[in-house]
Amino acid sequence: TKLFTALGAALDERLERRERFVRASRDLTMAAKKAIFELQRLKSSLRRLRDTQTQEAWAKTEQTFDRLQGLLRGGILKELEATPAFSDTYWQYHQVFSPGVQEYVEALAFRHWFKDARILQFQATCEKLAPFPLEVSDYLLGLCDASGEVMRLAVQSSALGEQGVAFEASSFLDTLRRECTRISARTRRAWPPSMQQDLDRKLVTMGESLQKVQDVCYRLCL
Amino acid sequence: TKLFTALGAALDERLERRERFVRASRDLTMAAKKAIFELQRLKSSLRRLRDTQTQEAWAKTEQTFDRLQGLLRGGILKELEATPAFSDTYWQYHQVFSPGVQEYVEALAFRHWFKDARILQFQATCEKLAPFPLEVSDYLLGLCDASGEVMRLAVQSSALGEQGVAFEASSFLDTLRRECTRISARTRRAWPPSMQQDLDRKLVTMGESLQKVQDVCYRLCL
Amino acid sequence: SGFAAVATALEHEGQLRERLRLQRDELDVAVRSLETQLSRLHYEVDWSDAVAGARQQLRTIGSGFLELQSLVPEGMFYKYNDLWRQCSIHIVQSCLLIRFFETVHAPGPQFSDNLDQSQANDSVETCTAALVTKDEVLEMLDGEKAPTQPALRLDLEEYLLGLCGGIQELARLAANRVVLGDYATPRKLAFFCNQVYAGFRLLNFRNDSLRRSYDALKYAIQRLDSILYDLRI
Amino acid sequence: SGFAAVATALEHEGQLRERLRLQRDELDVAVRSLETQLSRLHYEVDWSDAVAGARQQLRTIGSGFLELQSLVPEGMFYKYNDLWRQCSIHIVQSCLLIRFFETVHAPGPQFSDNLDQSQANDSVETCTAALVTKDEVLEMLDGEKAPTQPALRLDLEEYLLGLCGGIQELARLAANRVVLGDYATPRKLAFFCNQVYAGFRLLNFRNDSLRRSYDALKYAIQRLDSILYDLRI
Amino acid sequence: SGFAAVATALEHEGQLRERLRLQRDELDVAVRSLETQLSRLHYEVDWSDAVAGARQQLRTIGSGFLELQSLVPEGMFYKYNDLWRQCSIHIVQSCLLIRFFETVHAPGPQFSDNLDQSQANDSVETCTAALVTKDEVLEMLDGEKAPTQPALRLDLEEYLLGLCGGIQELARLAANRVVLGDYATPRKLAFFCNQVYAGFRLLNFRNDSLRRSYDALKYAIQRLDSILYDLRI
Amino acid sequence: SGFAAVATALEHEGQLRERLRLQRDELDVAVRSLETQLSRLHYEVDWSDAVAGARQQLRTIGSGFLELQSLVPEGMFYKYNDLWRQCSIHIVQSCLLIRFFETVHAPGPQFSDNLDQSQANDSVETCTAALVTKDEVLEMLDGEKAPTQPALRLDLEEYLLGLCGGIQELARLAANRVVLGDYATPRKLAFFCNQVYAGFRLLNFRNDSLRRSYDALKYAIQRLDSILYDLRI
Repeated sequence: TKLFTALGAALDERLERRERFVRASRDLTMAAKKAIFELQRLKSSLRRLRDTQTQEAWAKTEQTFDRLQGLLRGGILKELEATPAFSDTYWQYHQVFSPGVQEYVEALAFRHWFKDARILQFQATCEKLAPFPLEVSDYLLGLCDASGEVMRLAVQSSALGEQGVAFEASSFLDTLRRECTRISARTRRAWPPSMQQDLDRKLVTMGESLQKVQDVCYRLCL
Repeated sequence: TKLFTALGAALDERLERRERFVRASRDLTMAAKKAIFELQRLKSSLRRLRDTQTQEAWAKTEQTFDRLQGLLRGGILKELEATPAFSDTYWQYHQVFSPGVQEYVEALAFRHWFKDARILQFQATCEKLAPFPLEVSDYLLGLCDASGEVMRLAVQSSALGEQGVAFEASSFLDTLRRECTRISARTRRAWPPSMQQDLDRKLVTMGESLQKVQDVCYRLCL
Repeated sequence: SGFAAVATALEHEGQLRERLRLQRDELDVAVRSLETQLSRLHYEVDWSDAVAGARQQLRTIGSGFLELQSLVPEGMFYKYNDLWRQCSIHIVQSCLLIRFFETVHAPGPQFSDNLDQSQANDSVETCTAALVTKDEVLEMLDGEKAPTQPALRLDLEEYLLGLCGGIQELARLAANRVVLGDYATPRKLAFFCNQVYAGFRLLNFRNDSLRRSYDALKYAIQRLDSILYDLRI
Repeated sequence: SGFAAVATALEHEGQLRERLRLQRDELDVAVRSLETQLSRLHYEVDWSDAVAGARQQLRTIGSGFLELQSLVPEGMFYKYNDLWRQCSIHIVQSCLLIRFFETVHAPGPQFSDNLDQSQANDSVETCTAALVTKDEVLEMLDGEKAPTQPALRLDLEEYLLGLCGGIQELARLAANRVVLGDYATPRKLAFFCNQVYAGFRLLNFRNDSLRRSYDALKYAIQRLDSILYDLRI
Repeated sequence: SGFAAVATALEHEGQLRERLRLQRDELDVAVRSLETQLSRLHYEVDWSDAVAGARQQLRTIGSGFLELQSLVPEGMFYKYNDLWRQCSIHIVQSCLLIRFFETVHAPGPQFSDNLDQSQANDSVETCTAALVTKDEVLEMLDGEKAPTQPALRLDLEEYLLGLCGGIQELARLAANRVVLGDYATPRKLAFFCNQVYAGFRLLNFRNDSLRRSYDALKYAIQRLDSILYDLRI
Repeated sequence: SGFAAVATALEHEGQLRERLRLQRDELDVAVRSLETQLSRLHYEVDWSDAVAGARQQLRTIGSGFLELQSLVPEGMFYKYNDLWRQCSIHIVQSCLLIRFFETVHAPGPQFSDNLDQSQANDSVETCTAALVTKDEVLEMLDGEKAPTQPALRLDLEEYLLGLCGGIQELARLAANRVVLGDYATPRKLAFFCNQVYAGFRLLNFRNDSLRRSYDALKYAIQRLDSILYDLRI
């Protein structure tokens, strides 16, 4: 019984920590979704930061993203730092807080494309998240998710008569898909099966997004 | 339009005839289920027709089965005889009225086992259904269904302390399963896939019924 | 054992089904080759060759089909019918195409290479093309003359499913005829298909494959309408 | 063109598959009849007749199997193997039963109809029955002598799946032998199956269907254990 | 005992499968990189560089594929074939693209940036591009000359599935070439794909995955037809 | 390209996972052979040999396990842990058995071949056997003495899942010990398992595999209780 009392205490501690990670991850997810929504609502014509009005709107999104980083630090990172073995705890609960980190990466990648029409690189993403250590898988899976947002923006913009976005989105998604497909030949060896299935599913979705954007481009060219 | 009016009339006639077959089949099914239930309620100790009381009860079931045959004649058979090409209509709507015929065969086979503990043969079944022409597939599929009823009776009887039934049922089901499994190597060539799947499914159920009865026998032997 | 009679019956049934399957596979090859022949309609402006060739092939198919059906014992048509059902449907579909192009006027003189003029005639345009009947399909297979007692048999549903398939094929064809520069045929196709569709609307369906085919027709008709609309602007 | 050659090749493949299927169906009938023969073990106290009869039938099956496999072109064994896979498994399963009952002692003298006495001997009981090997299965099919180069082929996986099926059949048999009043055989069956199961535990399965069959073995063994337990109580 | 031998055999099979899987993973990386190379066709007007680069990469893939297949023991091709099946299909698909663009005329002089003019030539347009044969795929992998006995092996089904995949890729490409302002290639693509599709219609599929791929072809062809139609309107 | 850094990282990860998998497969074989050794408990009255042999094998397993874990970089235990999770669970399960039989008294003197007498003692019977702790499992793997800093690591959940598996195994064993004529051990097993089960009831589970294993324990306990009941009558 003494043995099981000790075991019970250890299990309970795990349960509670797990719960805290779940909550921190969920908070980050919600905030990241809101940040993406905010970007989607910006008139895409504002994208190239041409005037003061644009700069104001853009500055506002910057604040949103600062808050996101604050949430990461005050949530998942703080919880990790409270444990004696940072790295160990990181991996023990990685699956639990992954969704939040991936959604954050998705928001960052979408914002980066919004501004520069380019892929947000791994190194740059790591720097943005620092001192939180970003795992390659969270980067890739978050990046893949951004493709859906890019597609949505492209379709909406072309419906509003702004044609350039669709072509930019098409070439962006094409490049992204090629890179991700290429890398997926390597992840197959490096990742556990469930994670690989996740990536494969996202690649299929990305292919469909690309197809939709290419159809838009084709219609625009007629 | 004249063409389509004629087509419409032909289609409607088919729809109505089909409806009549559905109804006739359903009536037969319900009546057959009731007949089976009546047999299940008979004390199984009455089975060997030992006394007058038994003979009375048995005579009552005979009436029930006469009514079943009447339903077949007045329903499906009558409808078939009302068409110019009996055999053609038979096959055209065979799938529609099959469920009723199979349930009738099931009731007959169960009754036969109840009385004699033997398999009701194809020829004998044909004679009982005459002048309605019985198809081999309806015979086999109906026969398979009877195994579930035999199992139920055996389990209930042994719970009531009557042991002989379980052993009889065990040897009956074993023989039946062997015969049906053997025949299923031939039906695979002779039947369309959907019908074969039906048989395969029923054979699995029959195997489970046999297993249950054998378990009862084993417990009784300890 | 006791099942001996049953086993013998099944053995015979199995052998028959086997023979029917083999014969059906041969028929299937011939039907596919007929469809390849008719696919020339999609990329040849003049269709007379393709249609005449298809007519020729129908004869072979007819005799193969006859051979198949004569294996079936009296009164057992519906027992084995599931085996060649798809073949029947594809045959009807092809007959619909052949009959359409045999009875619509050849594209020669009245071919409108003047888009504007054809547009003017548009609202009064009718189409003389005939919808193949079930008996005509049997005649086309059996030989030239109308046989008093056709040796071949076609189920009503097979015929109707074949019509649906044929209309779908005509809708696809309309777009490709435009690509070939043939603007007159698509109008006739649209008129014809709309007529047939109107006929289908008179029928009552139960919830089966026929109803699904009929539902799919609606999209084919919409596609034809949008082609007609494109031609007008 | 190029497609004609492809069509011919596909046609040949299709025909071969069809012939293999027909031959397989015949083999299947024979295998089921073998199993019917062996099911006599469930309800006849003396098993010598059933086993001898099964032996006899194995010869016919062997020659049918040989005919089937000789249709397969060199190097294409694994291309078509899935067609007769179930047959192979059932054959191995039956061979396991035959071999078991040929090598376990006949039920005659040492048959213990005295429950108490057999209980006393229990802890020292061993079982002399032999597990059929893959080569022995081929020998049983090919004929009496060990062929240097067997004309028949069996995949390792088929052999192992057949063993799993055989063990499950033996577990079912154990309960039914008790019903027949034969208390000695179930003990031997339990000992034998446990030994085979111990062998299986040494194997490293990366293969899905094998692993599933192996998992199912566990329940068969538990059932045998509980029968043994019941007999003791 | 007998199980030790079985355990060893299973162990060997497992190790071989593991080695094949590793080799396949490497091949997979190379095949995906080839596809990346060919995806340049979607956004570069001049395709000569992309196609030449792909040709180059094929050599590496060929030697990797050879290394993989030489691990397979005699007669076991079909036992392990499922491991690299997807690779084979993707290779055939890429070879179809390479061969198409090597044999269709270069986009230089006859490139029609004048839509109306190309329309005029439309009805007489043909396409000289060649469909890669199964032997040619092996040659492209093995090296320049036609090897009398190719060291590599490709299953017929893999070849046909690869063709289906290639045609679908060409359909996707057609829309994107229009976006690039290249109106001539889509016409050729449509002509070519329709021809290949006509070939496929001659085949008799009894095979499920092939039939599904063939059904998917129909949509690709419809998409190409509608692109052609759009270009005409 | 831009993904070069990512590709390199993944390449390293992949190689490591590959090495771990190979090492894990070797460990798996050793663990299975340990379980085979322990399965002797089911059919040998005297268990001392089986337990001593298992102890011996644990050493080999320990060093293989150490080799595996030392491949894992600092702090990445949980990143790769899924690979050997099943091994850990089976090891704990076997340690529970070994420890139980090392600490329960040998069946020699206090072995009750007198059913009635043992029945009398039944209600006051206790069991001295010890439940292996997580640290003890590590000691058993690492060597004799308690290491101040164990080189091996076991996750808490793996330990608990292993206990559940061990209890299940003990329940199976109880029935088989009865068959061997050993009536004393089943009583001790029942007492011991009930105690452990009481411990488990103190824990809070979330909805995971651990909860499912705990739920399954209930049936094992019921089975033990019914054996105890049988022994009493």
